[in-house]
Amino acid sequence: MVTLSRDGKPVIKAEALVTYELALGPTWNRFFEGLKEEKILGNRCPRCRRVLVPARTFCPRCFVDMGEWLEVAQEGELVGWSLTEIEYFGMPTPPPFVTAFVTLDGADCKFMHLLGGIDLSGIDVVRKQIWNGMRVKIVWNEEKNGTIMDIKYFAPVG
Amino acid sequence: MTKHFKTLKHNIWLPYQYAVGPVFNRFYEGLKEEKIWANQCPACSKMLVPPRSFCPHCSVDMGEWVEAAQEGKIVTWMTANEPFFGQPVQPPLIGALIHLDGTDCNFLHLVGGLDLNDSAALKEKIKAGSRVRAVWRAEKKGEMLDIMYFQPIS
Amino acid sequence: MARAVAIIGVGQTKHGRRNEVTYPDMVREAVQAVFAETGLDPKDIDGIVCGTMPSMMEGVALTHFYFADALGAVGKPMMKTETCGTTGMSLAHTGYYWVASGMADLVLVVGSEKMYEGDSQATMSTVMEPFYLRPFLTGAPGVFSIQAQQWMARYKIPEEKSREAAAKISVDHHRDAHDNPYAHIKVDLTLEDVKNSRVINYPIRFWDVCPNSDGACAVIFASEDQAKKMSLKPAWVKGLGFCGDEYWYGDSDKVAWQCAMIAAKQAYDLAGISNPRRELNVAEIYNPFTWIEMLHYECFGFSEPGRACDDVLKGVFARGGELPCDPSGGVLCTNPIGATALIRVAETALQVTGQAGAHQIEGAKLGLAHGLGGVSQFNGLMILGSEL
Amino acid sequence: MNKKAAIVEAAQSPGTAFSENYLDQLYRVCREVLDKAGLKREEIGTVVSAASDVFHGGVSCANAYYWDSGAGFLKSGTRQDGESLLAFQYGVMRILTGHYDTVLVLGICKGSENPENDALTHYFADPFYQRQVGLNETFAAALQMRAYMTRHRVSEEQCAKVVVKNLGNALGNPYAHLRKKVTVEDVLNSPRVMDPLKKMECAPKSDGIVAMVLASEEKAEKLTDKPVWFKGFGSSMDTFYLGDRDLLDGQLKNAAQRAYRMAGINDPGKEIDLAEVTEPYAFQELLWYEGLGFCGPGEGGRFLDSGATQKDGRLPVNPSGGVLAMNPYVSRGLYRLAEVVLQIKGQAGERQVDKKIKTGLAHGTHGFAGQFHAVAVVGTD
Repeated sequence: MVTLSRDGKPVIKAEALVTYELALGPTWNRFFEGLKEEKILGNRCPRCRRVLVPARTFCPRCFVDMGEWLEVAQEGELVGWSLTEIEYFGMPTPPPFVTAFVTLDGADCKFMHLLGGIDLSGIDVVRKQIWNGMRVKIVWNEEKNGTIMDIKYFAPVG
Repeated sequence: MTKHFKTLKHNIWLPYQYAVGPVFNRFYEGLKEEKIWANQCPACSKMLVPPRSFCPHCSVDMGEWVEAAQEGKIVTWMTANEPFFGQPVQPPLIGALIHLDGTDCNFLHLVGGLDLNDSAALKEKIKAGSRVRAVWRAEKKGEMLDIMYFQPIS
Repeated sequence: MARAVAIIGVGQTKHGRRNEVTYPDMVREAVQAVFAETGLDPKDIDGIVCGTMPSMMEGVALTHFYFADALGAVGKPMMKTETCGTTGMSLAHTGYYWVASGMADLVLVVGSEKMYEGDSQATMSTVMEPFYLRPFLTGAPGVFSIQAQQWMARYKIPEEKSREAAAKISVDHHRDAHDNPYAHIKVDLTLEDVKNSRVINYPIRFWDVCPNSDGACAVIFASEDQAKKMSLKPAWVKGLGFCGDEYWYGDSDKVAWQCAMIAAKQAYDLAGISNPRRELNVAEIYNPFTWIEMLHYECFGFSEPGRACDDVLKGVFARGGELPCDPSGGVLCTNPIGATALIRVAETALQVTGQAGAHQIEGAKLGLAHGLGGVSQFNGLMILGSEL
Repeated sequence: MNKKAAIVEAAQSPGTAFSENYLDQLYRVCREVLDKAGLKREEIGTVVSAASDVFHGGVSCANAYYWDSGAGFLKSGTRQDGESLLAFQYGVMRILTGHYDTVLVLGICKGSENPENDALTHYFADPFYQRQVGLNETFAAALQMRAYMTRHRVSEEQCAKVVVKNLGNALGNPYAHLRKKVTVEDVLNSPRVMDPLKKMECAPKSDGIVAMVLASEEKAEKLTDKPVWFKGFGSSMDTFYLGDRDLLDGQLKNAAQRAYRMAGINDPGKEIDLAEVTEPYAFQELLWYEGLGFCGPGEGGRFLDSGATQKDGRLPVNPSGGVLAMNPYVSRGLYRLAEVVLQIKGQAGERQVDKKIKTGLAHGTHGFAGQFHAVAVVGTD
């Protein structure tokens, strides 16, 4: 049915909803099982020796199967962050929230999650509490479902 | 179907607002008044329905608007017997390409107004060349289904 | 190298909020514009390439079916290229290769987007897979704000200085857009306006961000024979490059950004460019965010690493500067995504053929066009020149 | 400029739902084809893939997501959306310019992760007219089949025989999704989902990742002693609205003529030794025989009856089982080509036809009732 847009032009409004179902495969499976036990699992490329987290099936650069699995530290350095305050349609995480980009100790790539345990009421408030280079550590949710949200967020250390 | 391996289900859920433009808008306004508008290509003279802003064959702007006949004949048809994503009405339903009198293309719509479970009657009435006529919904919304379906006429 | 290829004409729609026309009608506007410009018509064309953002953005899947009539593609060979934000550049590459390979002589390339029909932020979150990244990365501003912070941290760029430089870019581009008849956002801003505008994703503020636009762009690529036969001003393709990074945003260095540097090197090598800042006369950088434009100045060899802010503040990249960048106003003022990078190509073609009108960079002979896409993952370039 | 381009090797994954993560499976297929060709990832010049965002597990900008798995790290590359045979065309284009000596071509689709194909093809329809009437691909195909039966008197039995032939052929194809012996009665008695189409006449929804290494003449001769040469390519697009078209006289003729002209083929019925065509609906194989010039207009049914397209016939069509046996929606066109390549190389295993194949044809189609067609011709010289 035709309605009018904000600028007064005829439009048809519709919503599309389709469901997809993705195979986890053994690597994601093992990584998420690790989260249930409060472990962050990475693995090492036998060729370039980099430790990647989350764990991978293959190294994107060397294009060989990854080798040894290991648990990486639950602490690291904040290298980037972003405060989101504006909500948009179908957003998976309700704002406000801070996205944290963290190099976990012992890993050769950066890991992404939320940053919590701080006052989120506005950018000026947030900026006083966090800065790149600060130490952060993982805080776990009590209830685990074997998903990325088993990690509650990163919180500032100390 | 349940799978024998672990999966993650997720939804893609998105909103749209499709700009209708003047041509479809006028066509929809016509439907509200029980009119089926067509328009004519000034180059190849083809009468197209629904009307277009330009001719798909000649790439030129369309010309004169004309009200198309509400009667025509079935060119080809299919019967959907089971529910499907995006179904316009509950199946069973008959979808058809209908050649409206005086136009130069086929119009995609539904055929109805007869017992869809009576296969003998269907075989008798629904054929290539069967004459059909538009049947209108009482309450118009300015959309394709303002025409409920095309009904066979004897 | 391959057969010589030229751009012999470009057409754009007016970009902005285009709720008054259907999507195919808007696409046709660009197609008609390029035919009017070149005097060609659909029957002259050997092949058509089109592309947009993902179907999720359009609300119509595989839009080339839907646009076939509007493109004049009935009975013609077609290709459909899509690579996310780089779509427009990848479209140009497809058009180039189709002609350069000898498989076609005249190829029509069309990129389009109607962003007011979908929800761009919600669509962008579908670019992230649902296992890991989707809950955290909020569309493009989130991704780019993190990249900008890393850049400032790496080179110890004082925040105030980068803020000042980014604001100058915004003010300059928004002013330049007044001279571009097709641009979407044309406003007069002061540095203070930019610096005091609402924070979107720190440090990125409202006036550091590109708009959503509706619009389409069409370009015709021609073989050397065809280009010389017509009395048009050809912009010759001198070089092109494309490079992609890992999908996983945390895996690669986004500051000394290899995929941007390699893509540029591919293009420079083909074009025989050794000192881009001196040899290029104009560049259309894909700049959806002010900071990202500066990062590219460094990756493309326009500025020393960590020195882009200084160069911006000195006016090196402004109109009248040493290497004017985005005299059209760039992505910052006009962003119909599927067309955006193709508009960079079209604008560069106009510049090197002296047809850019009020925003012409005088004497421009060699120009660079750029596209950026993926989860800050792809860089594509095309170098155009006035001489074969 | 390179004068010629060849397919060096091909690899594929099976059509049944695989339990591995899609990215990992893609990596395995790429690894396999690179190992077969004896190439390291670093040695590949560029990557041209085919995938479609809606048929891609709900992760849009598909090429961004699978870039690493597709061997793309720090490489030049691009993506074709829709018909995967276009990725082959584009790979060849990149080689002919001389910019690259090797190209990795990928066709990617994991159907088991997607909703029903027709939930997605419904979104091909415009929101103003055809979508409101409920159009999807099967709906359109059913209209086309009825027109075919009406105008050319093609019988339901003839259409069913395509299923019998193709699923029978699939018994010899370890990659096929559906592999079973069926009779004409089985097909005719299967539910009439969208009459006149029976359920067994509609292709399934399959997984399928296919990879190929293309190379320039000089490079190909180093990498393999059985290069399969590119000979011709053509495609053609039809009008959008179903009612504007003659559903039985579409654009396949145009696409095929373009490919034949490039390949120097004058009499396709005689010069093509084997074809793999995209027949998501059984009757379409018959209609495509006509469009490809294997027989005259309206003769598709009789051509099948003649036995010419059986595995041991004069012009075997779909000895792999075709799309009816395996339908990874996006990559199905490139699968057709991979199967032709295996046949030409004599590496098709149990499904290998019992004659020498010099020239083979692969066909792909997308859109309602074949709105778009692409045809590739490859061969031994």
